[in-house]
Amino acid sequence: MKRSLFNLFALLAVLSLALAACGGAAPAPTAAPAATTAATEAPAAPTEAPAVAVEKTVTVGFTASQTGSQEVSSKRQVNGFNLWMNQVNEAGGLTLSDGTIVKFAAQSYDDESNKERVQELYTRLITEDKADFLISPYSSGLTAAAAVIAEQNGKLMITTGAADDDTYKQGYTGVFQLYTPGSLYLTSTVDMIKTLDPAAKIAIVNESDKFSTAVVGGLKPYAVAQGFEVVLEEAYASDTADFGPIINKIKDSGATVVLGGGHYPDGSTFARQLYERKIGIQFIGILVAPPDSKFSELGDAALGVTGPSQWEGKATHTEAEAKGLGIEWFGPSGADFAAAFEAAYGDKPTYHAAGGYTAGLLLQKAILNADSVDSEAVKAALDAMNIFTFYGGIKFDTSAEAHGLQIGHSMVVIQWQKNDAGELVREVVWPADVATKSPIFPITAP
Amino acid sequence: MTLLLQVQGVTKRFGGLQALTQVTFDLPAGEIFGLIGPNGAGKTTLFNTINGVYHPEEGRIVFQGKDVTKMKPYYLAKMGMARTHQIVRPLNELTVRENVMVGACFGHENQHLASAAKIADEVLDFVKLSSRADQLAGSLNVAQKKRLEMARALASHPRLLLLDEVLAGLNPSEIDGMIQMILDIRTQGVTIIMIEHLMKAVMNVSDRILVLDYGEQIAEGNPKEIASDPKVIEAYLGDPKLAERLMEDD
Amino acid sequence: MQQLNLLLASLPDGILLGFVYGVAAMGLTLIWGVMNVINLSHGPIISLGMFGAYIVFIKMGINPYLGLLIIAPLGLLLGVLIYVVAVHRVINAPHLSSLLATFSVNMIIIGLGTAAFTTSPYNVDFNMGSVTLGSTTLLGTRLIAALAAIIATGSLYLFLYRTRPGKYIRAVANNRAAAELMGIPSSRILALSFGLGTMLAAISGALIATFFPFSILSGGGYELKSFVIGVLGGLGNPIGALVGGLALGALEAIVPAFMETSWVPVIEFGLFILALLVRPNGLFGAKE
Amino acid sequence: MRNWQKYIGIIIPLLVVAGLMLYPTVTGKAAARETAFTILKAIALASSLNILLGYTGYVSFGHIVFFGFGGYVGFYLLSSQGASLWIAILAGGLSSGILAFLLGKAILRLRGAYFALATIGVNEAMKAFINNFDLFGGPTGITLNFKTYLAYGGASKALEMAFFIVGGLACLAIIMSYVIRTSKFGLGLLAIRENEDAAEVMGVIAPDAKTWAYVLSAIIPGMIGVLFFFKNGNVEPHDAFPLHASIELLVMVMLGGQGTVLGPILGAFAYQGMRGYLVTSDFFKDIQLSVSGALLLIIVLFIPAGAVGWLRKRSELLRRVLA
Repeated sequence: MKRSLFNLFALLAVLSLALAACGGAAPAPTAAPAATTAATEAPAAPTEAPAVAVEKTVTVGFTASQTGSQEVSSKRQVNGFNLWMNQVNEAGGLTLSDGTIVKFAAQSYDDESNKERVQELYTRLITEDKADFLISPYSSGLTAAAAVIAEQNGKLMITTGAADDDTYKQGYTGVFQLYTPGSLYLTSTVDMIKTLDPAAKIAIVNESDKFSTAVVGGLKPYAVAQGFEVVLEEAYASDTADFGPIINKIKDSGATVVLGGGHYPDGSTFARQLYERKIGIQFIGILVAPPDSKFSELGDAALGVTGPSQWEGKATHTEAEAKGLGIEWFGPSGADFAAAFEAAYGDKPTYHAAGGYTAGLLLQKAILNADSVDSEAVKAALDAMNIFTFYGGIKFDTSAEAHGLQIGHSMVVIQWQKNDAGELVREVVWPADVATKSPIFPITAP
Repeated sequence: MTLLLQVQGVTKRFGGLQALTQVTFDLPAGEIFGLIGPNGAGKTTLFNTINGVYHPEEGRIVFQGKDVTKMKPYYLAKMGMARTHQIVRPLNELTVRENVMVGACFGHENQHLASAAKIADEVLDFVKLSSRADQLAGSLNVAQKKRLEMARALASHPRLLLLDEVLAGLNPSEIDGMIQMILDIRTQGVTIIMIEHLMKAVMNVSDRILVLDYGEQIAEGNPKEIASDPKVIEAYLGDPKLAERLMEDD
Repeated sequence: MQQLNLLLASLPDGILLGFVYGVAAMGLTLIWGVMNVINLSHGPIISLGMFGAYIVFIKMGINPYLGLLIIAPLGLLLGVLIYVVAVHRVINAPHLSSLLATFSVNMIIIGLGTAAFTTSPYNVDFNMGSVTLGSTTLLGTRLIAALAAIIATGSLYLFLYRTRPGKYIRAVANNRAAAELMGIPSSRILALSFGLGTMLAAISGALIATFFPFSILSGGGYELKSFVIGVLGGLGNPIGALVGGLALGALEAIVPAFMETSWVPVIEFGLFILALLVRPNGLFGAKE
Repeated sequence: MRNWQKYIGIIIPLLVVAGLMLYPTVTGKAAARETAFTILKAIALASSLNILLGYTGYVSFGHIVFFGFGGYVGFYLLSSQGASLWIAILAGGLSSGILAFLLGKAILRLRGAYFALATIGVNEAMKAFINNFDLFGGPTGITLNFKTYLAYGGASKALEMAFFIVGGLACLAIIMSYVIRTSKFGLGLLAIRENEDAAEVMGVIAPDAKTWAYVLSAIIPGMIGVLFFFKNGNVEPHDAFPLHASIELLVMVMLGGQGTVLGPILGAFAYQGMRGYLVTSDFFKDIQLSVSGALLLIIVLFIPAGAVGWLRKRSELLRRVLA
């Protein structure tokens, strides 16, 4: 009898331990590289500061995908953001009109590219880490999950690396998109085709997922409105490896232009097989994959393939461009950004990195415009925002139906071409005023 | 006397193998009916056909006046047919009592859990397994598992009990105990068909006996008739082991 | 008429691919047939075969087809290792145990593979030219892969039917207890069979890598296809696996001619369930 | 004495859930609430799976199909048809139950590994189908308009409510699990698990019992699906039918001990705790999947009965106490 009671106590003890373990198993914050230390070690406050300089540290929270499918792009985005933050803090922070000095600290966690985790961690960022502003995770899916939490808690969130339109059409008021929305991804490509061959026959072949479907949803009506004939519309499953049957269909449809794709793996496979099958396509425009440097691994198959890019180092936007448009210019030049990035990370910045950096830059500008770190004031400043940076224009839709949707930014089109040394390089071919090379067209003789 | 079970011209094939050919017999209520034959004669197949595990290609099986030829085993169990298996099938991870309760709950009488537990305890007492009631069935030895099979079948309070070699592998005192148990069961009004290799036991216990050889029914009658049937003797001479046992028994 | 054209163009290609699917499925089905274990580490092993091709070709500069001679024995060894460490103890346990044991091997390989290669795609840029016949273009890499698949199948067949260890394997598959009574060392034979199964997976991975990009996660898709093929061809039947592979390859070519390509998996898995229900031993398998 | 022993098998699990629900409320930490939500969801799903896996002995590798399908149906009604959350949750449970009933009639005829394979096929077929099914948004999925939360007192109130509902559903799953475990129906399921042929001979109508077990194990996952998508605000096909989540559920049930009421709860707890630790630990972060795999392998090889099963084997009292 005694023994059995003892057993029972032992069991209860084990259970309560388990309970305690659960409480303790909460994730430890992953250190934001150098950021916080830089903030505290930064030398004295700026000289022009008034006598009563109040220093205020603003916490910016976000999750990064250190593991899982979004790992590579997410890392670039976070590096971009951290570069911005270090620069601002090293320069002594921002000074508001009342003399307050604003510095930034980042708080971030690994979201494992997992939605459930994203929601858990954003809640933690808001309620426990008391983040003042939020940056989105990388990818539309994760951002959609994070946006719900931000909105539910009334926090401002600047999204980057999240192109899908849908998130901004759900009645949110505090979520602001930096990327050109998905539905406009390929419209500039259509404009370009119009100058090359107004009689082109277009085949739209896309991955059957949220982002690519949104792109196609915008592409098809636009192409038709521009007077093109869409001869094939075909969606394929995300893990498709064999595009043979699809390519046969394209050939059969008599298309001269192929637009579509989805993400890197399927997009690069599609491009490679289009090349191998030699079906005489004159123009190929593919999402996501071509702007990635890895795309050159395809060798000759990459030659002539185009893709839309949020930003290209080679065709970075300039102050002169802003002046021409009559829009306020803000931030460093593209060359300065690229140099700083390369110095910090030993790598040329991609558009993911530029997006991360610009997210910070946008926050900086909004705080300055609002002359306050109060959420409501910053939100009003974002609503009124209309600036030009090296990344391009930034302006938000403020209608109730699509609040926060990016409407000021346009994409460039890149094409893989060979330089004089015969190496594959990414050239900007559209819009014409920023183009570094004229497009190769047709890529194969009709 | 009413007929509890009628087996009419039952034929069962497995691919090219003729396992049962035109087996026919009637079983009045209250009898102990012996089923013998050399190894592979189709005895267990006949059991499986009677209780619905197999369905015959030809023939009919009538139980309590109802054609049950195409019926599934669980419906037959609910109508009052219970059986044991030659190779025991204990529900290893359940206790002995729970094993027996399954028979009471789902068999002929559809008892509730509480009454099933009561029946289980009675039956376990009867088969002398009471002291093991809370053990897991997997921990029993073979003889105990055989008694457990029996207990599960009895707990359903069946009309007809099919016993498949319940004596095999038991020692002489265990055999005596089991035979006594079978006779006791009959006094409770349960009709029994038993497959058995031990001739002495079958001859002593059975009212009538049916002999199968290669799926064919070669003889049917009371023990005395069977013992002197030339076809039976011939069949058994084909199996030296059984012939030996016959000698030993007489 | 248009559909017919599409079919004529796509079918040969699908069938060539089917040979490689068949080899992958053969690995799965061999292990199933011999020891009743569904190997859930099949997919990652296919991925390892892909990276094997990548390493021998890109890093060591060896022709990927010659590289098979290195990859195959490594696949065999890996399989024997997996068997000894993870499978042997649960070989007689309920199915759940062996499923979870091989699944944990799956997690281990994917975890290490992700740490080593990340999850981004790799390419073995190996071009063998192409042959154009009428409306269809046959890629050299696929032709050779199909040939390699036929050789692998033939060798397996010869091994199983003409050599002593092969006969032992069939004996163990048929009735392990009886085989043990006859003095066949069943543990060693089981380990060998598992090794052969993973070897076939690795070979198929290496062949696929010559024409499709891959990551450490790519094997998962081919594992699912192997299940489908195994069920179509009859689990435990190597020749059935090859026939099932061809059927699946053909199906993937036929379906897009009639509907949107995104319907392919719906048809594939629908057929899979149907096949399981109608003929659990396979549409082409022997009736038990 | 005997009386409380009889009920302790349900009291301990309910205490665990109550503790989980109180913890964030007492500490007032919203992030702890998120962690607790994940664990409660895992408890509800694992306990439901246990009805099929632990009691009936059928290994389902695709149980998440009920979470996804029920969730999709309910979420569709909620977002596109203006149904209330309650109606949507009920509809989610109901539609999963119906799906299980129809599926069960077909695939529960298969035994062992064939059944496991079929469940994988069902999950993949369903995912591919939903991806092509325009009513449910096809590949784009469904996103909930933020205004919907207003009906529940605004977003943060809605989230809080979702937390209490998931706790309620976890309790419901545990009570269901316990009632089945101690009922006549449950005895029949256990008999099927141990030896289906013997059970049939003893009069257990196995095809019906299995189908109902399948249906009962599908209802709560369907309801959880609706709730989870409601909380997330959106759903896409690949979020709704992740095959690996099915296998994680199996691992949880196995870890804690299949066929017991408490096992899946401890398993869900331990698994989520372990994952939470590994993915955030600097040392294990990069190879966390491998470490999880190695731990799982050790458990499968050496403690196949799971923690509760292992404890039950140690003592008579524990066997009576730990249902």
